[in-house]
Amino acid sequence: MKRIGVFVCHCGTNIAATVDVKAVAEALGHEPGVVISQDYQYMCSESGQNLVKNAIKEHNLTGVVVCSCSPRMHENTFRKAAASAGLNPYLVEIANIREQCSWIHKDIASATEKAIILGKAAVAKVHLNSPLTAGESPVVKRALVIGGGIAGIQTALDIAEAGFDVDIVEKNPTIGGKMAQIDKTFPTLDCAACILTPKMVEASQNEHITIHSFSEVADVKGFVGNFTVKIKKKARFVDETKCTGCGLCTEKCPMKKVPNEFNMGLDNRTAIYIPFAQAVPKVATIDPNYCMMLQKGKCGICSSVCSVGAIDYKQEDKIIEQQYGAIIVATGFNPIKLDKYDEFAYNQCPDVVTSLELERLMNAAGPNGGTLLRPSDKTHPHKIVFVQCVGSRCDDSKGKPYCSKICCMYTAKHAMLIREKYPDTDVYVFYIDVRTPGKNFDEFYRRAVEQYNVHYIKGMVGKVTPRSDGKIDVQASDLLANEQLHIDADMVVLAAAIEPDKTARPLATMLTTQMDTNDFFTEAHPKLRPVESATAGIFLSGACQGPKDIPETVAQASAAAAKAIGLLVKNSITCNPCVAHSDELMCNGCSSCEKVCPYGAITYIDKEFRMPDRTTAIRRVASVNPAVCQGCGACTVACPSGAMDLNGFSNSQIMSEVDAICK
Amino acid sequence: MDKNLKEQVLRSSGVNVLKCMRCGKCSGTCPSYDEMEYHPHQFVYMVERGDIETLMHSKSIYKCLTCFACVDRCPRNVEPAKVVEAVRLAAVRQQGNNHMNPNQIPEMLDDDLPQQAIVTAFRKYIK
Amino acid sequence: MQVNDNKDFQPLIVAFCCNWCSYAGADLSGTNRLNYPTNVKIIRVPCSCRVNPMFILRAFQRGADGVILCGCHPGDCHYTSGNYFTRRRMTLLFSMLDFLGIERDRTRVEWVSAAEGAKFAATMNEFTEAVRKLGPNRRLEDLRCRKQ
Amino acid sequence: MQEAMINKAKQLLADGTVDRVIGWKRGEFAYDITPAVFETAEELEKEFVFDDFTAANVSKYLVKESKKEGKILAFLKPCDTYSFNQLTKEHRVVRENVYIVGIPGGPKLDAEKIKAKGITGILGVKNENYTLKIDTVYGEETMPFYEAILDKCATCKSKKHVVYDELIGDEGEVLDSNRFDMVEKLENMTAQERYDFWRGELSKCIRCNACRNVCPACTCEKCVFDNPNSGVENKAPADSFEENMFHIIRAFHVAGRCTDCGECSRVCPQHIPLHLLNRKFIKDINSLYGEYQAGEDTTSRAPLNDYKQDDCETTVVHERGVE
Repeated sequence: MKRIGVFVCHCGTNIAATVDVKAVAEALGHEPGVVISQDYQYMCSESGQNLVKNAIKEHNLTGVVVCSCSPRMHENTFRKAAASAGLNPYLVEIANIREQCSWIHKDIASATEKAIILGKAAVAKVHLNSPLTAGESPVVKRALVIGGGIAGIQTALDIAEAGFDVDIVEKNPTIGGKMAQIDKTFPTLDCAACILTPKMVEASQNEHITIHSFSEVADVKGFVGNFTVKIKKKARFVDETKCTGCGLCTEKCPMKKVPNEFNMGLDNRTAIYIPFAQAVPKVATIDPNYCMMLQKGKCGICSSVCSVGAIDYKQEDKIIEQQYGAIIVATGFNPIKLDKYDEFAYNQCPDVVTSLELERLMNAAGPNGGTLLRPSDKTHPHKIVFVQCVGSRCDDSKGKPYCSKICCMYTAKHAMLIREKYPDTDVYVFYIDVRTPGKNFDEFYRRAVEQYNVHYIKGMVGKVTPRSDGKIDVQASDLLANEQLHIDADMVVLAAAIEPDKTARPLATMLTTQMDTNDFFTEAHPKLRPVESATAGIFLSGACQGPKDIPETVAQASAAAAKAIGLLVKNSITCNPCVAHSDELMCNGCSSCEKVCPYGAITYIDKEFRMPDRTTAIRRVASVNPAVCQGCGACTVACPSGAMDLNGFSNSQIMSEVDAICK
Repeated sequence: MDKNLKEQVLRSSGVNVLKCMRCGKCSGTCPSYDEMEYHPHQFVYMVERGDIETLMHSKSIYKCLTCFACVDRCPRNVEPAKVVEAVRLAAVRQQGNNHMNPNQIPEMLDDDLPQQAIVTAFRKYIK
Repeated sequence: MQVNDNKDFQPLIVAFCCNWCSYAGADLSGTNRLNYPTNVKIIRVPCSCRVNPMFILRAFQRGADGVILCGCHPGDCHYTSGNYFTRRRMTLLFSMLDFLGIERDRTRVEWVSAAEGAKFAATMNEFTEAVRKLGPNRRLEDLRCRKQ
Repeated sequence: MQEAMINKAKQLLADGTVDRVIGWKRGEFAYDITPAVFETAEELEKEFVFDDFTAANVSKYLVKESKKEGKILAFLKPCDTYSFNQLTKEHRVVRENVYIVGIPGGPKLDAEKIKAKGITGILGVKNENYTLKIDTVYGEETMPFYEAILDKCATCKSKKHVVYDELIGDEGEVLDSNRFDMVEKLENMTAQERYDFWRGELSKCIRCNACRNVCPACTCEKCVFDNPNSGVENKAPADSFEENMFHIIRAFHVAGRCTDCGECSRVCPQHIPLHLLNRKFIKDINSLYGEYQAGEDTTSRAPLNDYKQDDCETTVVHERGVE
C-alpha cells in the first residue's frame, strides 16, 4: 500500500471561495493509503512547497496528490519539490480543482463534491504510479546533410563553422544543385555562379565537411542523436582520389552525343564528363549508358590518356556506413514534366522552352555561350512570350494545387535581362496574378514594367501553335482589354511549376518523417517550428519543405543548421519518461503498433522465450525506443493484447480514474 | 437579380464557379471568342454574381460551339462550357413564358397559313 | 420519443481531454469563468488516441451516463496523426454501440483547440443537456457496481 | 477428395517436402471432426478425414505449428486461406514453414440443423443430388441438402484461394454474397429493438471463450481479458454488462483483421450470431473507408491502422436516420 499525502490549495480565494477546501482535505484523508491530508493558502509558494517537502520526509510518503490549479501551471513545480525531498517526481499527481472546478462553478456544495471526486481520482491514479526515470541517450557529434544544393551547402557550412563534422550526400556528380544552373539572381541581378561557386569551394575545403558526391542514402536506422546511415557511393568508374579534373579524357572521349543534363539537354556532352567547369568535386564521371568501353568492351581511350591512372572500368557501387547525431534534409525541387500540357506545344516545338532551359540559353557557360538564340534555327528571337503558372495553382487533376512562388520573380528577371541585352526584342508576360512579396521584389517587378517596357498582360495563354513559317502563334485573352490576342512569337517560355525531388518520398519513408500530399516534407509546427520535422533529430532545409527562392532557402538552411547545432552541442539528450513500453511476454509481434507510430519508435526483435514445457521458442516482439517515443499512446490502443502500455498514463491508471469518478 | 435562376444554373451545370481563379485561359483558348459578346470567363464570373438574365438575352449563348476546349484546359476544372450550356438551358426553359394560347389561334388563321405551321407552333410553344 | 425531459436527473459525464489542445481549452474556459455543469469530470490523457474503447465501456459499466472525448482539431494533433486514428476508432465504436441499441447521444467526439475555451464550455453544456434528456444509462450499466 | 488429399500428403511426406501434415480426424461422432497433426503415412491412412462435416479452419493451429522444426503441409479451404494470409501479414505464422495445398470449399454441414429435424444417432451422410441421405442408428433419413448447411457457408464470400503452393481441383472466384443482409435488417430496426435483440442473444453467453479460442484473428499470446494489468480482466460473466463488454471489445480488437470466416458463430454452443458484430465492423469499414477484405493480401494497411485526412467525422453515426 502506498503512503499518500494530499495537499489542498486555497489559491487565496480562487479555489477557497467556491470549494470548501477543508472539507476536501477531510474527505480525501479517509481515502485508502492517504496518511496525511492538509490544506494551505498558497501551495505553490515557498512555504507551501516546504509543507509538501516536510510531509514527504516526515511521513515517508510514496505518493503525493496536490489539489490545486491546472497541471499545466504547476505540475513541474511540485515534481521538482518532491524530487528535492527525495521522492521520485513522477509519483506526484495534480487534481485540477481551480480551472476545472472552482472557476467554472458557483454552487459551493456541488463544486466541493466535484473537487472531492477529482481528488479521489488523483489518489486512485497515484496508487498505481511507479517511479520513472528520464533516460539519457548520447549524441553523436556529426551531422548528415542530404542534398548538396545551396540549401545543403549553407547548412553544412554553418554546422562546420560551429566545429562539428558534417557530411553532404549529393546524388549528382557535383554539388551546386539548381542554383549552379541559374544565370542571374533576383532582385539584384548578380551572377549566380559568382556567389555560389565560392561557397562550393569553401565546402570542399572545410576540414569539417566531407562531400559524398554521386551518392545516395540507402538506409537510415536509429533515432535522434544516434542515426546509423548507409550511404551508397555509386560507381563513377573514376578514382576520385586520383583524378585531378584536368579534363583531357573529356576532350578525347569519342562518344560525344550524350544529352547534357546540366544544360537541360540543349547540347551534348561526352560519355566521360565533368558537369561544368566549376564542379565540386572536380572529378570526371563515366556515364555507363553511353561509354563504349562499358557497353561493348571496346575503346579505353580515357584510360590511356589519363596520366594519373584514375580510370577504373571495374569500379562498383560501394556502401559506407556512418553514425550521425542529426540529419538535415535538403533534397530540393525540380520543374515538373510538361507532357500533359499539349496546349503549350512544349513537346512539339523546340522554341517552346521552360524557364530553366532559358537560364541555360542565356548563360555564358550555356550551349550558345550566352547569346540568346532560338534552339531550332539559332536565330535571334524578336518576340518572346512568357507564360506564368504552367501547372501551378491547378485543380489536383490538372497539376499542382500550390503556387510555385518563384516564377513571378524569375520571369520578371528574364524579361528584364532580355530587354536589357536585346532592346529590339519585344517581351510579353501573360500572368494571372503577379505575386511579389519580399524585400525589393515589387520594386523589381515594377522596374520590368516601367523601365524595361515589358508587356504584362493579365490572362492565361490558351493555346500555343507552331506555324510552318517558324513563328509560334500564341493565343490568349487580354482580360483587361476584353479581347483575344494572337501573338506571332519567336520563342515561348513556360514557367513550369516546381515539385519536390523524386527521391524525397522514399527518403521520408526511411526517415519516418511526414510529408504532405504534394510530397513536401511537413514541418513540426507550421509557425513555431518551421525547420524541424516532427521526427526528432531530422531538420528541413530549403525547397524540400515548400517552394522557396534563394534568400529564403539560405535563411532556412541556416535556421536548420542552428537547430542541428543546438542538438549536436549536447552530450546527451534527456528523454521523456512517459513513453510506451511493450510487455514482451504478451506481445504478439503483429506490427499493429508500428503502423500507427508517427515517430518510427517501434522495432521488432526475435527473442527467445522459455516455454512452460521447458522448451524454448523464438518470438517476434515489439521494442520501443524510449529516446524516439513521444508518448502519444496511439500504439496502446492498436495493441489487441494490451502488451503495449504507456508510462504515466497506463491502462490501469486511467481505468482507476474512471472507476473513481464513476463510483 | 433572380436568385433561383442562379441556383438553377449552378445545379443544372454541376459547376462550382467559386473554383475559378480568373486566369482567363478559357477565353484565351476559345475559338468563338470574337463572335461572342460575353466570353467564357465572363460567363463564369457573371454566374457567380448572379447576373444570369443578361447572359440569357445575349446571343453569346448560341455562339458557344461546345467544343470543350475551355473544359479541357481550365487549370481548376471549372468547366465553363457547362455553365454556358446551363444558361442556354435556362433560356430554353423560359420559353414556356411565351406559350401560345389556343384562343389566339382563330384570329391568326388565314388561308395562306399552312396547316403544318399550326401543328408545329403548338408543338413548339405549348409545352 | 422521450416523454419527460428528466429535469431533475443529474447525469454523470466523463470527459477525456487531450493534454495539448482540449485540456488547455478546458483550462481556458476556467480562466474565462465560463460555466458548465459540475456533472462533467475531466480525465487528462496525452492524446485522444490514448483513449481505449475499453475506458469508455468501463465508464458506462461503472455508471457514467455519457462519455465525451475531446482532442485537437484534425491536422493539429501534437503528435501529427493521433486524432486521425481516434476518429476512425471512435466512429466504428460509436457505430457498434448504436448497432447494439445504445442511445447515440451518450457518446460524442468533439475537437476543441487550446484557444476554444468558449467552445469547450458550450459543448459541455450542450452534451450534459442531451444526456440529461436521455435519462439514466440503464443499457450499459453494471448494476453490481451501483449497489455499494 | 479425401483419397486425393491423403495421396498428396503421403507423396509430400515421402519426398521430404514436408515433415508433418495438419488435417482433420474424427472424434466420437461422425459429425465431430477436429483438426489434427499427422506425421506418418500410416496415421494418414488410418485417421485422416475430409467430408461434408470438415468445416474447421486449421490456419490458427499454424501459429504454433509453423514455428516448430521442419515444414508442415496444410490443407486450406478458400476461406481458410484468407485467415492464413492475415496471420502471415501479422507475422503470426512462418510462411516458409508451411506448404499450402488449396482444396475446394464448402458448403459444409451443420449437424445441429440435422438434429433440429429430429434426426439423431447420425452415423454418416451422403449428398445425392442435393438431397441429404443420413445414415442413422435408426435407419436412413433424408432432408434437403441446403437446409443442413452451415450459416457461414450460406453466405460464402469467396471460392478463391488467396494463397497456396498448389491446388487440388479448380480455382474458384470471389462471390457476390448477401452476407450483410442480416446486419442491414438489424440496422433498420429501432434502437430499442436492436437492444432487445442483442440483450436476448448476448445474455445467453456463458463465457466459455470458444469464440475466442477458435478465432484465427484472436491469437494473442495473452488475451486482455486474462491480463491482470489491463483493468478488464475477468473470467466469467458475473452480470449483464460483462458479456457486452467482452463481445464489443473482442469485435473491436479483430475489426479490420477479421476475414469473416464465421468460425465464432459455428462453434458457439449457445448459438449467438457473433459474426454479426464482426460483419457490422466490416460493413462500416467498407462504406466509410473503402472496400477492404482482411487477408486478401499480406501487404495492405489495416483500416484501423490507417487514416485519411478527409475521413468522415464520428457524427456520421449520429446523423443516421432516427434511432
